[in-house]
Amino acid sequence: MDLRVDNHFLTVLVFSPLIGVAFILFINGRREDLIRNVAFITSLGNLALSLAMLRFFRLDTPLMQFEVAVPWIRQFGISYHMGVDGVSLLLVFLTSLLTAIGILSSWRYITKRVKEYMIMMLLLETGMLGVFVSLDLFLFYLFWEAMLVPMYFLIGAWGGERRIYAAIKFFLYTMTGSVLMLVGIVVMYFIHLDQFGRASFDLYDFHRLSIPYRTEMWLFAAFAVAFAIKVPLFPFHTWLPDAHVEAPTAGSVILAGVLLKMGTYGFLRFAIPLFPTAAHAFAPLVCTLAVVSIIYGALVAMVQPDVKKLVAYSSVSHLGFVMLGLFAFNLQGIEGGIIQMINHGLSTGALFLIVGMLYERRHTRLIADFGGLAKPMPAFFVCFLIVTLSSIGLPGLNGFVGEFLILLGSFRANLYYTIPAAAGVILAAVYMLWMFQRVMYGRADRPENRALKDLSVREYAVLIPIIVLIFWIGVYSKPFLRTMDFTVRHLIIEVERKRGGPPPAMEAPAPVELAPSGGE
Amino acid sequence: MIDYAWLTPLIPLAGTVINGIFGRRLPKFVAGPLACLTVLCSFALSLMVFLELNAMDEGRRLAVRSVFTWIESGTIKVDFAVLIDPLSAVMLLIVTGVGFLIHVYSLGYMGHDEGYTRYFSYLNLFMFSMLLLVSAGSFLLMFVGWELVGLCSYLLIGFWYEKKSAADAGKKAFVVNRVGDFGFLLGMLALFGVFGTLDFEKVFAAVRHDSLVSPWFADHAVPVHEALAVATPLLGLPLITVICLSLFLGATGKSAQIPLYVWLPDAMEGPTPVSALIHAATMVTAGVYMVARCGALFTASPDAMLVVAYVGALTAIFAASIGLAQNDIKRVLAYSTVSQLGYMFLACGVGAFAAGIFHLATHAFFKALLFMCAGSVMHAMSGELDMKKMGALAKTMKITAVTMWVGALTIAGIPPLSGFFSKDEILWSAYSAHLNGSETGKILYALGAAAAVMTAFYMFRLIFLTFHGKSRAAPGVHPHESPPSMTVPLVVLAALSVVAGCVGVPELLGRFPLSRWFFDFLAPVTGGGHGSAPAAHAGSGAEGAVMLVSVCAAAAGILAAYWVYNARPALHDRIRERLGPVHRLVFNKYYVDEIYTFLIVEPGKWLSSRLLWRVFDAGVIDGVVNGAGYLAQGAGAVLRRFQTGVVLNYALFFVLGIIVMLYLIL
Amino acid sequence: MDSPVSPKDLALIFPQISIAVLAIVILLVDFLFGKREKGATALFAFAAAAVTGWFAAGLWDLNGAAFGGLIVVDNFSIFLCMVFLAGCGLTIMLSPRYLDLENAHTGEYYVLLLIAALGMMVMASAGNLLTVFLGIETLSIALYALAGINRGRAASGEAALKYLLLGAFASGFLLYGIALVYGATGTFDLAGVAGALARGAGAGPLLTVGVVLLIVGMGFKASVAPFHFWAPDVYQGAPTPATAFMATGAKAAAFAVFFRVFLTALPALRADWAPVVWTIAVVTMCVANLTALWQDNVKRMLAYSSVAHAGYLLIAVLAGVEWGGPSLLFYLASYTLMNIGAFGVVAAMAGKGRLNETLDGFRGMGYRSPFTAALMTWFMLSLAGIPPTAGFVAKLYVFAAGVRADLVPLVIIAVLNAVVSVYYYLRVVVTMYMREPETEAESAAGAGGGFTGALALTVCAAGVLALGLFPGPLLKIVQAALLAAF
Amino acid sequence: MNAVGLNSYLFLAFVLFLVGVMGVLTRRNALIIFMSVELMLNAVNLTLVAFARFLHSLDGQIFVFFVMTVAAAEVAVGLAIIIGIYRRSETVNVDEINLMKW
Amino acid sequence: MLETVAFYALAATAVGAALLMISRRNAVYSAVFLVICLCAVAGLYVMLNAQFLAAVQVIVYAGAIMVLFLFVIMLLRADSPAEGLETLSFQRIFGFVFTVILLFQVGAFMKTAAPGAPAGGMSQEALAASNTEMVGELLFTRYLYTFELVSILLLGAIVGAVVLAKRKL
Repeated sequence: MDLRVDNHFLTVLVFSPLIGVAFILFINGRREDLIRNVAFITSLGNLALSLAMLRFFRLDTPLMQFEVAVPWIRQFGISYHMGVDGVSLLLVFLTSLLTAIGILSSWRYITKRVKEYMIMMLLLETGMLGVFVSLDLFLFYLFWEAMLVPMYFLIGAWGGERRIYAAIKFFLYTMTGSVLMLVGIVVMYFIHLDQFGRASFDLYDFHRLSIPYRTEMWLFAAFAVAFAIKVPLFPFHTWLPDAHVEAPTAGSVILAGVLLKMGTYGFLRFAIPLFPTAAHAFAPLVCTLAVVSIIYGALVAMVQPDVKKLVAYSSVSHLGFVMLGLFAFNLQGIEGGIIQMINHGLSTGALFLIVGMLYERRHTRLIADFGGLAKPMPAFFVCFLIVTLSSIGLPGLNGFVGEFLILLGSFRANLYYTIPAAAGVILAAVYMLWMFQRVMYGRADRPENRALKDLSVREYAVLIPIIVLIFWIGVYSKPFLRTMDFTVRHLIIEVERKRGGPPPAMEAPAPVELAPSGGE
Repeated sequence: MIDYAWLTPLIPLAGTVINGIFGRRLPKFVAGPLACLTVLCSFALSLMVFLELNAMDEGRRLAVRSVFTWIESGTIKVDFAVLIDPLSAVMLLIVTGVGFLIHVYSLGYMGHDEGYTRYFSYLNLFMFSMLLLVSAGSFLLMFVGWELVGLCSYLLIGFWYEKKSAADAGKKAFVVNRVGDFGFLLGMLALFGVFGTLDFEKVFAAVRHDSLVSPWFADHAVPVHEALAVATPLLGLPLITVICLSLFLGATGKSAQIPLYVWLPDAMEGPTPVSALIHAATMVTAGVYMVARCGALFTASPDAMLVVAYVGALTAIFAASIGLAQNDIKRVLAYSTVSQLGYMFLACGVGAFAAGIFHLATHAFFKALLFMCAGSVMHAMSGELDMKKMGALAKTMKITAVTMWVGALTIAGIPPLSGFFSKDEILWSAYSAHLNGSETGKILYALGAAAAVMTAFYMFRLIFLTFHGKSRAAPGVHPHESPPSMTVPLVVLAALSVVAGCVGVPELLGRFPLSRWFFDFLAPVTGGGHGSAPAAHAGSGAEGAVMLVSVCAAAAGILAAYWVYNARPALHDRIRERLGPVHRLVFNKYYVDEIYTFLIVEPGKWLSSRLLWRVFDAGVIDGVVNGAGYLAQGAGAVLRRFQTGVVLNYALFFVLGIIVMLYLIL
Repeated sequence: MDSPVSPKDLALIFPQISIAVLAIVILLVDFLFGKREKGATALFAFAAAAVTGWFAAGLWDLNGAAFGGLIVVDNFSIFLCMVFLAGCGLTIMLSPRYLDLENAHTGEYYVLLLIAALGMMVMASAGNLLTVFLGIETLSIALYALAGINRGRAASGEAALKYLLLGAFASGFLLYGIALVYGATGTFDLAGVAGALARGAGAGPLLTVGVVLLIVGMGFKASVAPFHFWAPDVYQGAPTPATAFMATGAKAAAFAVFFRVFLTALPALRADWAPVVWTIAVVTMCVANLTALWQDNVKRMLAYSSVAHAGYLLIAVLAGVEWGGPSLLFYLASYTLMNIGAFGVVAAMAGKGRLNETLDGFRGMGYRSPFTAALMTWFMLSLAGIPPTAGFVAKLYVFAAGVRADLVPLVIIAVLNAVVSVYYYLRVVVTMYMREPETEAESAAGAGGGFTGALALTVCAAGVLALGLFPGPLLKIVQAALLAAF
Repeated sequence: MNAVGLNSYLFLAFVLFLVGVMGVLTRRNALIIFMSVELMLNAVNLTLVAFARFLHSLDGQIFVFFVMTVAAAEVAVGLAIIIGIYRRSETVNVDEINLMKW
Repeated sequence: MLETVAFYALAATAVGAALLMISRRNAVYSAVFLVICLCAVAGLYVMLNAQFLAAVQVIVYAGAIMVLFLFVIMLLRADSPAEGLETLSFQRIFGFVFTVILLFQVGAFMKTAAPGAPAGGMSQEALAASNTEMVGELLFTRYLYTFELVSILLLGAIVGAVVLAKRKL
């Protein structure tokens, strides 16, 4: 590929947390507040960079922006190639936002080993950002795997009772999937080497490959398993409840808010465009699993006694929607999927924050230990309610926009998946409201519940940005959808072209024009 | 003013935001009146919109005003747009009008509640949602309002959240509504699939003009009627029927029809003004409004219409029969609401959309009135709901008693109160309808008439038990009349209940200015003024007979109630004993809740908890995952035993290795 | 007859001469230093390794055979010499503190290390089965002694005995294999063997048996299953720095020989030996990784890990010259850095009279000695093959080579094994960061390693990072090395 | 040329080798095991010499010379180790030397 | 004829001594039988025109090395028959079985295999005539490198043996 070095904006964006790490390394571990401040300021700086990226992102092109491409390991044709397009833009922003929020939320929650904790948070941020902007498969894989380590530490060192079990399960499970993907990447590398006589791990180059059908199926399977585990798609989901329950609040927030999106992002960025034929061939299976995830996750979430576990299973359900949208292979489905990724990051992230706030106050997460919190904590009640409703997919809040577009897209692709998926909407209301009711409503029988403090200023600061976004996306989603419009269109066209199928049915069904004489 | 119609919903929203954010810091005398004021503004605005619309030419009474684009993705573009036409103008008026009165009433009723501001912010939010629902310019935006009213319902039913029954009822309402919304959502998806748009006027225009559309299943453009006639897989029904039934499922959820009515009686856990506003006058009628709004679609599917009509008629009689045996004053009214909503659907089902809306309007007045009277009674009785513990309240609560009498007479259908006209319009439409042969209409009519008898009976049972006879109040309860903020709305509503009928008087009873105004005004939307059409061919004799039967039915019901509950108070115990199992069945609401619990809720819980979670998820799936780990560990445990520490054993394995290798290679 | 030695021959073996002579010099110089001053000997030994490395580097691109083909000095062997010497130097840096604590600090230790390094260098550049044999034996004898040098501990003697008995046993098989190959082809010369086979001479069951026995003999040194049983016991019993050298240098040398013998002398028989090696690779990976899951002794766990890595390395051997060769070299270089680092941390754990090799000693170390713990974590991640470490690039390269050679099933088995291995590597990390010490002794388990030790660990860690992020230069070197050599 | 063919020598050497192997596998005295290893080496030497004879090459004999030397060196180190072990644990039975296992 | 007789005699001696070596309970006897075996093999070396090696075998191997063995056996008092059979029975059974399997797996080839083409280029007679001389010459010309290498190897062995066996460091 021709190597263009547009600018190193993304380099700065991705690696800026490391600056904070460097500072923190030289701070005495006992000066905890200083460490917290440095970490938070670093993450805010990163957030500012993300906002700048949003500001300067051009909406009129499907191409990568802020692209940087520098040869890195020439022997393998590996380049340091990053870029942002409509698919990854919002995810990058979400990552920056949730990390900053996560750090803020850990202010009082984490009292042990603050230094190590903050270092891990910032390392994690770099890893996650890297995943979303990498355009070289080697680079991508590097971030993809490296990011596991800080997450592993966050769960394992600052988690709950069974944290070690959860951490290792998380690590091993996700790694099992990704090593198979690595083999897939290597196979593609050699296919490219044979077809073009040139070594490359570059995504652009891989797009040009012509892969034999059988190989393509295998490759897709290798990628898909890696991503499906991360998503997690039923039946690869069992690491998730464990990891979520044991992780510290910020860990859960980021796990749910960002890490799971890597799976769906991977499908969208790699698995589908690189192997369109296979993706279509596998679509029935993937969609079935997605629908099963939706229903199954909801049903199992319903009966969880532990709030965090409930939210974890609800993630399975929500991510099922995302997958359904992506595998509709049409504009609404995919855009809905992306928006739903963001939505899930916001609402589930906020739910975990809320559970964390409860845990900080009561040191329990069992639903049965709560009840009647609405009275002592009215502001908390409002926030919790909004977030719950967003998770349920109430129109006017963000969740609905995503779910509706997904259902719309999926309906056009295959309505048999849509009907049970839409039924999942009912179940979402059941389990979330039931939980909400048991936690917030009723009489505060326990004296410790009666004496709970309402939100502190810091907790407001944590929740309000998310709530603002929840409303914003819910009420006026157009600006968000517009960021991805060109990219997704382009992606669909490319996929269809590579499949050699009919020209993309982007414009069907045509909107009905009002008959000139009618109606008025 | 139509250009500013979109402000109608937003003004109460502002009230919500102010009360919601600053609520705890605002003094009570600001928060409540502020909420009322916002609704009053909306009412004024609605009135101006209505007048402006009324002033337009009959054919041009349609305006769509888009504010901003909400969602845009490919071909789907949904604007935040309001649609102003006669139907929505009427609805706006009803909602804001009744809403305002109930807000005022609440000032008194909720005066001492500690959740005062929270209450008003919810109530304002409800006004916003309901106004959004009725003024929305597209299915999707309507769906937004649709869901939001459900939310408000959830919040307000569970307003006294410390009561478990209240919280449960709220959740039940929301979930059952969601089941309906599922249908609405599917219908909407299918509509988009066919029409490529969700804007009301575009969809209906396409249906009306039979335009070319390219539905998702066809690869070329086809006329609408062909597209809608396509048989759906699995069901085999024409697409339009499936769409209409899906939408209707949504309506049954919101408007508490069979099979999804179960949430409404429980919803009485909420404050009484809420019951009046949401669960009687406005929200529950959203389903009727939706069916009427989609009249163009429904008329295209006779099968769906038939279903609507039957569901309506059956609900009417079914709910009325339950109402006969309830002792909880609000529950009686709740079942009455379900029953009356059934009438409205019956009207829609027979094509008399305008009649349905007419009944909707009168019902809004008299049912709100009845609820608020009940609230006044409760207020007086320190929250007592059981009619068995009331009696003789007419002495102490004059205004309440009188207004409630008016309401009861109205709902019973005594001319010339409004209820008589609206109910009669429906019954006559049913009687004269030609659905699938004329017998169907007669059956529907019979069901409706029977329900009318029951209505009169249970209403007057309520009146006699509450206001007359001997006082059975618990000691220490001192009934007293309510404050003016509560009684004034009662009087206003009573007046409206009395006079509202005059805009929809059957031609049989004469013509005078505005006598058919309601039907004429709605005709452009509901299609050709169905309400009056049958008169032309069925003959006035039959219409007169129907009318007479109605009046007789009402009178019979009232007299029976008087006989049993006032004249011979001992009689009803004997009747109850005589009826035995039947009474128990009715008293227990046909055990429908129990059946649902037994068939759906419990198996669902069991399935999720025992089977899916503990057995399948933890056992099978995670078992496989952890099993892989254990397998590895187990294998390791076995393998490490080979490492005995004795060097000779190592040599043995060494030689064994060589033997195997030689075996492999030779 | 001409002079048997030409100047060129001498030039080519100059590093060997250098290290041998310096070893003797150190043996003599050692007498000058008292029992507590052996650090000075260490310094000399380090200098010897460094100087030799410098000489070896000078031979880059000379690519010639010496002594009638007994010795082949090409970039392949020079690269490996550098790896051995680096390993040797790092081991020397790790040693003084450990040996002082264990009361086993003698000058002979360093001499033996240097002689072992010489043996490795001979192995790497052996062009003849005789030199192969002598190289292996030079290495082995030095290692037998090194394993048993900590006479204060019974385990050390036991390690030496086990190593010796099995080593001699394996030598017998190796020799028998060499004899059969000689019988079939009439020569010990690797190129000669290849030539004879190319002419179609000698192929037959005897030769096949000979090849199997060669695999056995060299597999023993490389510690592949089922000839690996010695490794855990010996690694555990030997003084930790010596173990580090055994696990890295000796293994690297064994693979150098393996690679050279099988790909220079016996490529013609690939169809015969490839399935066997394939099977061995699978068995090695699985057995080692699964057994390692249970190890509570970190050193022993690392021993199993090194066996597992031998399994991965066999993929490189199977993959052939073009891709397998460079990946092998790269892997060996990375592996040397990370494994010496890991063993170095274990060595650094030792306290007076306590080795603290078990996991219990690592409890809470992440907060007690954060620097060492961080390094250990880093090495564990690298051994597990998590980016951005050298271990990741190395594994990727080897697996890529495997894919290139159509060994995809084998590669998949390998990557799954790598996942299993993550479990036990992370166990160390878990213990260091996520478990609190339970006894006094555990919380006192120190981690220092002394100045040189810490320096060595830092160098290893930096190397692991550098190779992980910027492997380019080294990749260039290893690819060039193979181009010139084969 | 020769009354006794190469194969006789080879087979004899092989048998001797196997006797050595059997010695290693069945004895527990470290010294005897060690002697058995010497026997194996000796068998290899015989093979080499036989091949050298029939290949008309001296390389085999040279190799044997080195094998002998190496064997001597191994014996030196090995006996030193065995002595060390014996000093500590008073045994030369290898099955009693199993501190490290699993 | 004579050669055949000699071969079988020496072969029988060698194998017999070897079997006795591995089966004696007393290590001293084993050592003695090993010496006999080594001498018999030395005889075979002579028959194979390797006189030099035969001499080395007798002098160095049977002489020096085995004496060292005997010395150590005496030193460690390892001559006492301390071995019990039962503790290692499974090891013995398998050891025996495996050896027999190996015999059958490979033995057959030993009887049929043929060496590669003669590579030395020297006649047997020439080799036989001055074996010692030629071996010596090769050692110091072609194999000079290995010869020197072995000296380092021996140095290592000496250093190792000293370090391991010295009573005090």
